[in-house]
Amino acid sequence: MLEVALSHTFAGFALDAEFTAPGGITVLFGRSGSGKSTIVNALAGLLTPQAGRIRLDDRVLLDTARGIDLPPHRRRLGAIFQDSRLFPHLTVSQNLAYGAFFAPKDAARESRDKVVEMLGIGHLLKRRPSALSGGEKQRVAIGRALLAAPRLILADEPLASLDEERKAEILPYFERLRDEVSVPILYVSHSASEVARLATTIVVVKDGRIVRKGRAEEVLSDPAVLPAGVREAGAILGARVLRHAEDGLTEVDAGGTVLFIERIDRPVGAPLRMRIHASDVILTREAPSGLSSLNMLHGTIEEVRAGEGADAMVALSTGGGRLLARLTRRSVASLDLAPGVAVYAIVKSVSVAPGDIAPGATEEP
Amino acid sequence: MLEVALSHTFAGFALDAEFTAPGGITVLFGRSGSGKSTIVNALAGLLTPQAGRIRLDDRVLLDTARGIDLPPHRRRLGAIFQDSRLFPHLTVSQNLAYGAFFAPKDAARESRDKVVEMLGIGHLLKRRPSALSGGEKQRVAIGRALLAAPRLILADEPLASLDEERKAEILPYFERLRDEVSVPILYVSHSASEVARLATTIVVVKDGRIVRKGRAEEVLSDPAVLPAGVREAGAILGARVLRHAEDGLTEVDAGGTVLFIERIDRPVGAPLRMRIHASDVILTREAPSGLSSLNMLHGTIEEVRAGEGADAMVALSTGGGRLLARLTRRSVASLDLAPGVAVYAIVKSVSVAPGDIAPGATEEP
Amino acid sequence: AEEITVFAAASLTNAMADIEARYEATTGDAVTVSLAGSSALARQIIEGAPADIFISANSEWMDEVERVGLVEEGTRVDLLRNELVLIAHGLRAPAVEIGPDMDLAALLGDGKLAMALTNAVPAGIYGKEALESLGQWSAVEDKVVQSDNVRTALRLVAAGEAPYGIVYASDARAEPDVTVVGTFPEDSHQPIIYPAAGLKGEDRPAVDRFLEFLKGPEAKAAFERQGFQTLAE
Amino acid sequence: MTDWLGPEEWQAVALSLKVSFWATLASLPAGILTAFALARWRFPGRELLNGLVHLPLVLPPVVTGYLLLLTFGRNGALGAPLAELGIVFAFRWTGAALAAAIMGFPLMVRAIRLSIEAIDVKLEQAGATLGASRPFVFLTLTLPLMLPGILAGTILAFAKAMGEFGATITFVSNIPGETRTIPTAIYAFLQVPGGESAAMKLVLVSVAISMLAVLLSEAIGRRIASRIEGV
Amino acid sequence: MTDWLGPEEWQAVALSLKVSFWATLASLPAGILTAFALARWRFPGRELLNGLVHLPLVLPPVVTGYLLLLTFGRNGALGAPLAELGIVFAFRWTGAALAAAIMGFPLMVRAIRLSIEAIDVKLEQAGATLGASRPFVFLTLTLPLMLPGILAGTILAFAKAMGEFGATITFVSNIPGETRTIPTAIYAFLQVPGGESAAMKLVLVSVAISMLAVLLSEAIGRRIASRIEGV
Ligand SMILES: Nc1ncnc2c1ncn2[C@@H]1O[C@H](COP(=O)(O)OP(=O)(O)OP(=O)(O)O)[C@@H](O)[C@H]1O
Ligand SMILES: Nc1ncnc2c1ncn2[C@@H]1O[C@H](COP(=O)(O)OP(=O)(O)OP(=O)(O)O)[C@@H](O)[C@H]1O
Ligand code: MOO
Ligand SMILES: [Mg+2]
Ligand SMILES: [Mg+2]
Repeated sequence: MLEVALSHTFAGFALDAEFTAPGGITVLFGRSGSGKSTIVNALAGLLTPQAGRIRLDDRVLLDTARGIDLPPHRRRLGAIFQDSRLFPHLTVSQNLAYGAFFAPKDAARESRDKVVEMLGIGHLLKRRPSALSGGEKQRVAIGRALLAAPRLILADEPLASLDEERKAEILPYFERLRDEVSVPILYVSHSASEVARLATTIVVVKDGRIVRKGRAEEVLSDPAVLPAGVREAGAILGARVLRHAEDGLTEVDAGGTVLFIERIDRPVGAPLRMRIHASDVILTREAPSGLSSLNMLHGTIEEVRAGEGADAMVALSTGGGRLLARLTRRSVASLDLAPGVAVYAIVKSVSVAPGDIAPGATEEP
Repeated sequence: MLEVALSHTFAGFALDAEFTAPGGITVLFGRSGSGKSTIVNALAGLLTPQAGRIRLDDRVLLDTARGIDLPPHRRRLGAIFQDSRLFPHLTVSQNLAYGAFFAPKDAARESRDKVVEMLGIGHLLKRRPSALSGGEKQRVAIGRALLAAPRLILADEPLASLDEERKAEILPYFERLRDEVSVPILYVSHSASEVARLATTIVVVKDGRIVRKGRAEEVLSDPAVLPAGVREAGAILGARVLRHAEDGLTEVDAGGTVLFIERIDRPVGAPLRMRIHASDVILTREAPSGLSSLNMLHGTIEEVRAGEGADAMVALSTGGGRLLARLTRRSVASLDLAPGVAVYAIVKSVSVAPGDIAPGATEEP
Repeated sequence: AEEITVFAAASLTNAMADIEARYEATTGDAVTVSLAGSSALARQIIEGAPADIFISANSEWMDEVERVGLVEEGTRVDLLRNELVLIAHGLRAPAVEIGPDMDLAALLGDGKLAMALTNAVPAGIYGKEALESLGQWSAVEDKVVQSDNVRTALRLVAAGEAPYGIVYASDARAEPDVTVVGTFPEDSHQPIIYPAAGLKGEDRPAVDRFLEFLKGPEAKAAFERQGFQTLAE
Repeated sequence: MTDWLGPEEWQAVALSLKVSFWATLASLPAGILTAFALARWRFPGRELLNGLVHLPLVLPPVVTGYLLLLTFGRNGALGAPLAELGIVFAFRWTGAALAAAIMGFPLMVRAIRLSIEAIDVKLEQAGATLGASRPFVFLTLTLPLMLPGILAGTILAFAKAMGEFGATITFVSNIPGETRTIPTAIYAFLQVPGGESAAMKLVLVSVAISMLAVLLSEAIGRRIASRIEGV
Repeated sequence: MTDWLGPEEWQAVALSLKVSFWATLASLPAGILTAFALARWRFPGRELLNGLVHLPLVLPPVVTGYLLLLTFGRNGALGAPLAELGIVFAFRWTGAALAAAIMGFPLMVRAIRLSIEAIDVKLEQAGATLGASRPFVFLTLTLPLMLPGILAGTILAFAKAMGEFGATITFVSNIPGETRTIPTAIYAFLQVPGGESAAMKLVLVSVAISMLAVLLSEAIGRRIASRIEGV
């Protein structure tokens, strides 16, 4: 549990932020120049705010009122910066070793080989940072922070310079950190899809202030806050591979319903987690026919939450788990949707992107 | 017209690329470390490749065989780098003036005020780069390149560090440059949505080689090439604002069909361009009812193109213009879709994101 | 055999090398000679330098050492004497009659007269004194260029930068590119004396031995070979 | 206050200032050029030039002065032809400035070179892509970014010029009002018994001047740094 | 070859090497510390320290030598107590090394300081967030990144030590085998008729040694630069 209260002023910019990060991945979301990096710097101990308190679990990292200000190296927050900040005189391998060297010997840590493989930097180990591409640098920086066995990971737009595929490879690792290793992560991002994908908690920063904070599902269903991100809200369905058809589709079983997704490279019987974006879901009261869409799930509406704008978020329970659908309020009205109503959810198979399929069992039943 | 043929070897990496950029925006798309920045550096004249030719219109910029190698400043390619490379000793305003100072006096150029406003950097003009956030830096770098009145703009992931909203604000400017100013742009990106949005031509780089190049529509309909980008292929519909309903929706007229989109701030009667993502479109042969989706267009199939995987791209003509729909081949088969067949296209209103609504008339009728 | 250290004015470099070798050969003592400007040596002695014998290029610095009480009583002797000469650049410069009647200024024309520092370095001080007593100083004052030591002044004349210079006879002797065109009368300046003395310290026979040797015939010959006149009996 | 030092001493102070100022100023362009060449260019004779630049440090000052005399004296290899053109160093304050400049040159070049080597070439490349030709890139980017080194080099060269003695007196002797700088005046005082206190007064003046120069350069340095590193 | 110079001259060459080596090596830690303090710390007396560091440049070497004599001589303020501890500089080669170290100190400090100021503090911050305490950050990041300046400072100090004359001869005299370095030997030769050619031989030896040192430092510098800037 990270508790943060900071205020600091630059000429022309005032930060006044207070939030808690309960664990998992807390995403600091906000526009360019809103103050995200300033918060990260203050957390890392690189900027002493004019006033503030920072507490991580039972350790006070900063309390300007009480004159406490732990130096960066005693905070043990693994920082991944917007600019990679690799050490130019060290090889990639030495850069990776740097953090690990200072990590307490008994700290739980990832194995170097695993991190190297996951980040795809095995062939770069002997190079120096100047011989790396932008994305390669950032991957090394991520590895360096992970290997320092930090108590909390501070990631300032770590994936901004990575391609979608690489992102898709690394995102699950952050998910794993969130779900398995239980290192809390403060993740700065301006990418709505990363937010939707990763966030346990979302803190929205605007002009140096926190304008919204809360559990991801709540914040994501508020279009006023995340104008560009609303399309990305979604739910996770648990499924199991049924078979690989020869026309390039894979059939999966989501709690009794057969769904079709683009072929994935998982053995038959393997469990899957699929994120289905709320805005990719169309609801209908009668089973439709003659539609190009192949995936249909039967479910019951659990909750209808109208946003502040034209939108509403409908949660329904299906055999595969809880599903979110984003509709217009007008549609909610015209279809007369309300808790308890049985509906069909139509999901286009192709909208289940490979990046949204994570191997492993769902937590949700 | 930019013609490029390059080969260059680093220890452990070989570049061998040949492509032409016919005008408009040519997107170099490829994974981290695939060689995109290396190509950009060679074009800018910052790296002399072991062998190569570069021609821009009738000017030979490089021809290693003939010993021609124009220095960077005589190439006049406005480069926007992955790392902003702002001049630390100059203020933002001086950084902007830098390129403009060297631009030929008679060159067509954007007005400084316009660029400043478009990039939202008016309040930063007196600062030095060290007092800017990551995204702010990058915006200034974009402005600096634009104001140099270049013959071609080289943009190496210019938007990677920007938030979606800011991207949404700047992307149209690149579109305008493409459509109006006729400065050709070579745009490096790993973001499929930027690719889909901007590209006239797409050049796909992989491990230092060009694995695919062609007109954007062609390349985008090939899922094998753009695995993460396929969801982003789309078409542009011309429309006109009909009315703003009080439930937060705006009704528009797309060639006779009424569509509902999230409220936009345009006057009634204003023309619009809306991008509709191919994967957000569901086709049906009979007019459906009882669906949560509000938008339906009637049209006739013009072309069905099966991709290499499980997908197919269906193009249909509607009253509002040509529309693309991405389906599975299985759906194409089961619905028996073929050119000439009349279908209904269902589009979820909310999937028309604000960033995809550009004011101005469509070129397509 | 003992070890002794001699601090000697740098202008004695060649002579001291000669004497050192002969003395060591005859006595078996080991002599270390440190050569520097008299002022530096005197100050070092005053600050406790491990010197047993001091040979100064002028009396003032020996006086200074004596005043501080570092000279062993009864050991100070005036060892050598030098002459002040006027030199000219080149091998065939005509001789100059040095006296109150000479017109040094005319001789110089728009050339320079090279000397050592006229208010600091002995050769310069004596030279200025001589010119003053011969009534020449005010006429040539503006043409004088002063070096940090005599050798530099000599070098200026040798290089032809200055047509004339005032140096010690001992310096002028061996320089091939200059001609001695005249010697300043002995009474035109204070006598140019090189005093030597033993310095306070443990009573050591070798110190006395060396002081005696300096006055002896072998040393005299060595000094004279370098153009010095010997004084001590 | 003017009584505290005699007129001849004040003359030496004024002359030292003049000599040091011009020595520093005049060697700056050559210093920048040499530093740039050593830092950036690969050319035959580069190592030789580099060694040459260090020579005034390596050689005893007297030797440097002597070599200057042989080169720039009236009959010197360069001195004679230059004299035809009316440029005379021998026994002039300009010669003192030349000696001081040469003695300070290695210090100036090294400082500037270090600064050049610390510049991120990518910034200059960015300038080139914006249309700036090499000379312009140099003037607008390289030069401002190497200011810390130029400043450091300047102050080192100035301080060295204030203290230079051996090469100066050997090359241009000691002519009151022309080449009699503070160090030669101090040297003269120290040659005679009892001259220490007069020498110390000049030492104090020299130290005061140099301290002021150092303070000034620090203040300028802070401004430059804050410009480059941010407000 | 050994005939070319007499044994006394070879002795002077060996001594100069020893003195320069130790002068440079021993002043390095102090040089690094001083440069670091001046570059990074704000403390009362900072400007004073900065001025003090420049003093050996500003003062004529004779004055520096004299001050050293007064301070570190047998009867000197520091010399006497140090002698009690068995540390003697007066008229020892260690004193020659001390004089050389002090004369080269301003050059060394400036070069190192410039390098420190060119380091991107953000890298050190990154090191701290990875758990490295200040001393570790210094050792693993700051120090390696300031190597170009350390190298430049070292070579300057070494060259200066090879050429130092005025302060040395004034402080520790010119005692063969103990304090008679190449420059003082050259001086002695130049004091007597016909000594020029012998002096020139020593000048050549000195130049050769320094050229080698400069070449070596360039080679090391290139390695360092290629490490930092990339293969
Ligand atoms: N040293 C400084 N002096 C003055 N203003 C500063 C300074 N550093 C940052 N700022 C300003 O503070 C604000 C917040 O900056 P910050 O770097 O925290 O933004 P950010 O949210 O991380 O943006 P981005 O997404 O572009 O990285 C910006 O408006 C920036 O201009
Ligand atoms: N100086 C160099 N020496 C050796 N290899 C290099 C050097 N510069 C780049 N490379 C390698 O060349 C390849 C291409 O690099 P480049 O910077 O062009 O990639 P990129 O496509 O721009 O990647 P990114 O999206 O991460 O910026 C990479 O594998 C990189 O490691
Ligand atoms: O012998 Mo001296 O003391 O150099 O004039
Ligand atoms: Mg930021
Ligand atoms: Mg790149």
